[in-house]
Amino acid sequence: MTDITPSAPKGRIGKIIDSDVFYSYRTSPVAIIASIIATILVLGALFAPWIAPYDPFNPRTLNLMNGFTPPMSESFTGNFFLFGSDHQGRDVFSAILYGSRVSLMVGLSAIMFAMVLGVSLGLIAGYRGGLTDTVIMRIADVQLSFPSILIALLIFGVARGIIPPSQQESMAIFVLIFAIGLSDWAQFARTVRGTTMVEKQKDYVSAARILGVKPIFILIRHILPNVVGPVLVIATIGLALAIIAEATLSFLGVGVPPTQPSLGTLIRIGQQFLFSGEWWILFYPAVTLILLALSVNLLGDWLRDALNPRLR
Amino acid sequence: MLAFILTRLGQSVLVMLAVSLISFIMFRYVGDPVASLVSQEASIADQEQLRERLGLNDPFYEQFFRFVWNAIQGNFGISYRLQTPVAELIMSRLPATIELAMTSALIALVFGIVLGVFTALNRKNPFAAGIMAFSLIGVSLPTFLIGIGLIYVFAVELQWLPSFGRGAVVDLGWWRTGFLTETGLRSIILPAITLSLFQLTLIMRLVRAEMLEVLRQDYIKFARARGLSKRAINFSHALKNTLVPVITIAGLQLGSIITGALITETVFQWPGIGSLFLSSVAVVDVPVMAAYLIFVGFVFVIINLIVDILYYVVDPRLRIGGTAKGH
Amino acid sequence: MTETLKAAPVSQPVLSVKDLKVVFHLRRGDFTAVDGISFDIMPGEVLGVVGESGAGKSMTGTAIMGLIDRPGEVTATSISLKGERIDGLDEESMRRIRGKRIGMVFQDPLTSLNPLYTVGEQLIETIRRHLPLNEKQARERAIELLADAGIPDPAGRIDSYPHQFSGGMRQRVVISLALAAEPELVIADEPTSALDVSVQAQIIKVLKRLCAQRGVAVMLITHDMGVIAEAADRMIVMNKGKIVETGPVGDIIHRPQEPYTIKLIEAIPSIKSQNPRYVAAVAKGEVAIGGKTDAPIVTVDNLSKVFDLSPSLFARVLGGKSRKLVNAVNDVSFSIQRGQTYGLVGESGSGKSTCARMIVGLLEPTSGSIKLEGADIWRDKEATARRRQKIQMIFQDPYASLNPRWRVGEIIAEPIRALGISKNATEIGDRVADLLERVRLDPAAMRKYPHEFSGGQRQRIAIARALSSQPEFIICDEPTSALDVSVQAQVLELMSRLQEEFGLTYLLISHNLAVIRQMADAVGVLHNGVMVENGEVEQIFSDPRADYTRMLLDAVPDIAKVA
Amino acid sequence: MRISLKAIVAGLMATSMIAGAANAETLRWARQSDALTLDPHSQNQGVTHTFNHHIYETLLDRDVEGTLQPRLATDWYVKEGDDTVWVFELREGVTFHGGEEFTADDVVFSIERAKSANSNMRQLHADVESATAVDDYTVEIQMAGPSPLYPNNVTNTFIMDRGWSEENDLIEVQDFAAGEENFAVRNTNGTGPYILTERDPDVRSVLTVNEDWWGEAPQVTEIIYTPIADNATRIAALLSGEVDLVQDVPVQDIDRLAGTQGIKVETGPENRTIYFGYAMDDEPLISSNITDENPFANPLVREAMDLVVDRDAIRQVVMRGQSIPTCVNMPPFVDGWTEELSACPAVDVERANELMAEAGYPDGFSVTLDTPNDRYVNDEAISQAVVGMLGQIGIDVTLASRPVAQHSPLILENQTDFYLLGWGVPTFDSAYIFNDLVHTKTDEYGTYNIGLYSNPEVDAMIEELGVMTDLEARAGVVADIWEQVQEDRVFLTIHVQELAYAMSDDLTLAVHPENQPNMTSVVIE
Repeated sequence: MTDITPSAPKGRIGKIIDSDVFYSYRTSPVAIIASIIATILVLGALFAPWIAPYDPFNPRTLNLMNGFTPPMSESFTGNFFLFGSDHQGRDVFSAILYGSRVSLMVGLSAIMFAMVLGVSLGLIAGYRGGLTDTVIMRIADVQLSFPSILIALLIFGVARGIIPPSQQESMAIFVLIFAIGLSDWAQFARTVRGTTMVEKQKDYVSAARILGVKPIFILIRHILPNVVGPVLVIATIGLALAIIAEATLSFLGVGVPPTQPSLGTLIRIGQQFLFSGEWWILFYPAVTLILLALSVNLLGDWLRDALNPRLR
Repeated sequence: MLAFILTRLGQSVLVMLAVSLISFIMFRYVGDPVASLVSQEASIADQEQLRERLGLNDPFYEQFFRFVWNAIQGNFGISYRLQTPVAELIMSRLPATIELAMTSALIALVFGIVLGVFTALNRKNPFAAGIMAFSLIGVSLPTFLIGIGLIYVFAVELQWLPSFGRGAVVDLGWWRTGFLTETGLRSIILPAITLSLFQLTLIMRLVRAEMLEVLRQDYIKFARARGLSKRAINFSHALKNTLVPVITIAGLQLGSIITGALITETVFQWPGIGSLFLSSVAVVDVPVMAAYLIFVGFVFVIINLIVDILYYVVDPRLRIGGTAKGH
Repeated sequence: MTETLKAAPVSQPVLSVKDLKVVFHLRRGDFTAVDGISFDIMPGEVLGVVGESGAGKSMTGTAIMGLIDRPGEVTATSISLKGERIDGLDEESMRRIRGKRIGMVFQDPLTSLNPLYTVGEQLIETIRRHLPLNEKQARERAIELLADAGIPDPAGRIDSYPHQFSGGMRQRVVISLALAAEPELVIADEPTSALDVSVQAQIIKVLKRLCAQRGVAVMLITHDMGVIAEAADRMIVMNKGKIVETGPVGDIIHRPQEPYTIKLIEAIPSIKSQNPRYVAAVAKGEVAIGGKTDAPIVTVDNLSKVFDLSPSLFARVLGGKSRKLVNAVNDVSFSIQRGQTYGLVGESGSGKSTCARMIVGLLEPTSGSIKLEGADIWRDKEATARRRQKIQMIFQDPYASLNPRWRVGEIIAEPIRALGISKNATEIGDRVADLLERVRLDPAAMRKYPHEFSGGQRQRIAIARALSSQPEFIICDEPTSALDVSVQAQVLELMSRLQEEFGLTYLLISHNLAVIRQMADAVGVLHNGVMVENGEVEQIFSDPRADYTRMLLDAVPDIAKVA
Repeated sequence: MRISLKAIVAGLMATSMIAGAANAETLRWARQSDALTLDPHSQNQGVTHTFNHHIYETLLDRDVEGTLQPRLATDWYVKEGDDTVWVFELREGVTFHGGEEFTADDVVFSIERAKSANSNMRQLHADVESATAVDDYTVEIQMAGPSPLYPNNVTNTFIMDRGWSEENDLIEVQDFAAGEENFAVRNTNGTGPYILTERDPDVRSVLTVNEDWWGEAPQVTEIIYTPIADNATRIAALLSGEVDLVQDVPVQDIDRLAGTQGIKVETGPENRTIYFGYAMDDEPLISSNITDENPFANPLVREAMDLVVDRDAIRQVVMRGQSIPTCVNMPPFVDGWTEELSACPAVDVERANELMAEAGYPDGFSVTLDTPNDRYVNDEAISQAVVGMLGQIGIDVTLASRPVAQHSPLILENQTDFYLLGWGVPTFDSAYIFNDLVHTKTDEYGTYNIGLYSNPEVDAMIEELGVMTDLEARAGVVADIWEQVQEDRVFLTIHVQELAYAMSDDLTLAVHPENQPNMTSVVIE
């Protein structure tokens, strides 16, 4: 079809506002609502120390006798807890803010780790081809067929064995990131490999090879920028999955220390009180987790369609 | 075809060996099985003696080769926890897992494909958009929460369905099935839904994306230009082509249904190998854990083989070599 | 043949289009692809519709078939088929017309057929959809159709899958499908563009023959004036959604009236026109153009490339499969004189691109040597370094040869930076600006991205990049085959001028014989990896020695062949 | 897969049999985990013993108050004139499920088997030199020295039939290294009130009443035992009426269950204390910011910790009232327990802070607390609460929470500074506590003396206890040891945990202090 000469406004911001991606955002109510929710949750997590009425991670400020205070009511010591308090007398609202922080930190770091690993391996596999490709992609296949929770569980177990016990708690969060990240790289590798195999056949790569540009620079400077789109989509959806994986691992009893709970840990704790009537301990963290994962997923979904030129 | 399968089998053996090596290395670090084998009163000398007898003090490679050698003969040792041969234990739990996985896979495939096709064909339909958004809930909720939620609603509050186990089972020789009794069928509903939700969402989205891609192909346009009916175009032309790439991903996903039932089985006390594995992890029952991982590797190999064969069946380009290439 | 049909006493046109408009409602406003065109096709007539990309010619065909999808909208005063209105019909009624009364042939036979069904299944499905035949009768008819389309052993091949046919055979299947239900009109949208020259000619013949036999009218849409000249009775020239000129083919090609048509026809090179430089040389009396006065800049000796497409060792041992080796280039030798253009001609699969990739250092030869100024570029380290600077390449697809994520300035500067010619940012900037000017682009272009340019402009950017390392030798691999003829003419003109300006040597690879004749001083003809003929351009074009070259020259649809 | 019609019919019949047997006397019993094995001497583990008590029997057992009761032995006493020999007189007319008669020879065989190398019960019979059958119904057990409390050790040692065992090659206990399954793991032949009719480990076991049992016929005639690991699922199963009796009821669900129509909850203390231990040697801690000394070695610090831990708050909030706060590391069932020892100091944060300053840690210090999270009632939550309380005196505690399978090896290797542990006392005697927890760590003693407390005087007294026969004098020594232990604050004891059984309200079953309820005692209304 003909290229339509765009009468696009100039200027960087103007270009962004005029871009197709932004247009598809403006016209998608789902994307707008999802991004608003995600932004609120991320900001809440980011500014938790300033927003949260209490510091749930500081055991000194807790009073056990405040435990199980229902939402919107006064506790034993006369404190007011918006979403009630949990079994340790922690303010559930503050715990959610701080917990989202942990969850997001773990999720983002894990997905970054998976991304770096998966993208690098995918680039190498796609570019080198041959045996390198077979080996890497075979590992990725095996990896994909192993449930990620199982892999994370095993890594967690191994880490428990390797790291000296006295450092295990401080290392726990890194182990978690590593474990979730390592169980997630294959998706990136597969996609990036596919795109790389297409891109490396393109003549702009040949043009660089003619000049004797080293493969590593071709990968980084030429091919990498062209795989960003699909990688971004996987990363977004992967983020939601990583947050949920963290919650599931918490349910299985491996994860961050209960004194510094993530959303998943809060849910694990809360689900013990499902039948005993203290519904708020489970309900609010669960709703927060769902909202977070759902909004991130919806954004990823929208991004996938927006970045696909053929769907526009 | 045969050569291809043999090649794949060769690769699979390597995969299995790698899996067993990795799992073996891992188990050295997950904990001390002796601690859970002995009683509260056991003296340190007694513990050391047990460790020696179990061969836990042998060099690593010796333990590994012993393990592989025994595994080849189908002997995975004795479960530390339940004291029964692991192979027997796994075989007795396998039917439960396979029945659950197959039911879930069926739900995921049927609903995934139907909804995927529906949403692809009605891209701008608000109802389809609703399905798309709603389906995301399936991947936005941790499995354990879905399971507990379903139990709370359908077992505790409504008391419609059982909350745990697989009901009455019928013994068919070496296979114990829950499909032949009413309680068995009722018991499988909640866990199967819980387990299938995630895969359902994935398959549905995959089918939708692939279908949209296929619908843009020239042969679809040409089929329209030939005046074929909408049904023929959508289902016999577009859907069949959609399914080719879906097979791989769906195959791998179904593999992970069988192996990923860990959480679901635990929540519903489903007596499959997933819950067996998790109870074994808790007490470092190494023989069971190792056998489970080998099993997972085995499932992977089988699923891959099936996927490859399906590819051959579905796609004539692989089945029949081209007589002419290019123009 | 066409004469007799034209004389047939049918006054009613098969298709009558009045004031057809196709508008796409896009978010930046409406885009009119077809802007109120009207035309008729008479029974048995072959109407050629020609135009450059974006002229709206394909859109016209698609609109008649009712296959325009959202956000496109078709409006017309009327479209009638044998006097019956077919515009504004509902989808179901339209479906009964498609395939039944109007058949359609698309450009790419590779993608037009569903890969998962045999050609028989697809034929029978179409036949039974439109004709009251049972499975067996439909199959017989399908075999007949395939036989008519010139497929050997149709009864045996009917159960084959599309991938088992070659491109030309596949297009015959597509034509059979279009004719399966005895339509009154066939719309052929670029039916030969994806095919090799020799196959192209056969397909045009088949299409013409089948339509003539059945008295079917044809709307032949193409960008290739040669094809129109060969096949059509009457033609329409379209530009920007409008009809520019219409009339009998011979009239328009020989006596175009409109300025657009005049320019278009001027731009089309013909294999019948002699090489301008040769003509100039003859005029000056220097007939010995390209005489081996200099030492050649590049010498290729006994070059061979074997691709190993064997199954894995494992499969060979276990499955008893044999090795599969493909001789892509087989013992090819030629040399290129400094300052000249060497043309390499051949159909797809002839090995011409493989040769180019070996010369430029992308692919290692299996045997033979490539010498740059006497030094072997694959064995001599120092020659390799020299090659990087002295040999550059221009690629076929201007969309794929520029990294979409890089700014034009960075793209052109890449060779300068990679080869370490300059490290000074201002100096590089100046050079890039200078290069852009030389390829007739605004230096401000360096801050833009490739997607902001048209195909011709991109090819200029690619040329600027090739020039930026100040090479002496440039390999042009089908540099204009993705471009419209008028743009092709401009690019070729630019290349000639730069050749003079910088004293460049070109290796021009093309399947287009007319382009080669116009540009090259010496020519090599490749067929299945073997050099069948090698010599000076006019000698080869005027007096081909090899049968293959002769066949090629005869097959080319060319405007000079018009009656 | 080919299934013959016959197989299906047979299968259907099997199910209908299971379904048909369900009647008013069937008890569907769920708890967290399954018996690990049915081999009576292979595992010394509570859940396993509880299950096996229904099939096999012991010479003696304990009632719900913890007092010894005759079972297969009708009388037991130290042999007159030789205080190293215990005499057990056996019940007559008892038969095994297989029909074999129960005699003294079976007891001798069983004790020898329990003492053998692969047995997990061997520690309890370490002092036995030999067992001899004097006649068919009298057994004499020769001890290495005077062992006044030996009968306490036989309450979980089940009696097997010698003939059946020899026939099935059961002389040895399950040997893991051999890689073969012992016949006794899944097959039983006891004298107990129930006969095993179906066994699917981890899934479901069915016991039917033994019509020939010597005792009073139990009301429950069939037991369907289903382990359900997940707490929520287990409670849901009771709420939805799929099971009748649930053991291991989470404390937070007691109120809800008790308030539910048709369900009632029985609670009672378990014979187990929950306590914190700390490193008491002079080596610096591994996880502290104080790297040159061990703050826990300072008695003032230990006193401060004792003062700041609010056991009542833990009882009220964490345990929902289901615990008995105590400050001595001994359940009230144990000999030597007194109310004075058990009494706790009032919480006094101010004083505790003064003590910390006095000890030289006005700003506190940091340390890691290792806690299991799947072993004791709300173990992790207790630790978490204590973390908050210690925070008030500046002790900055990092909580490391692990499954018991990882927690146990960790503390056994002394890789901990501060840990939570629960200690059950199956012999109901203080010596059991002293031997393992208080005596200096050696090959024989102090296996669980994780804090490496060492007091030679106490050690001497503990060793003396083992051979004392004068029970009164012995009680004096026990009291002396406890006094020293309390003074040195060897343990930071929290409470005795309470157990809860939830059941359909037409049932009555009292909580057993060893958490070993026997379904023979279930009363159905």
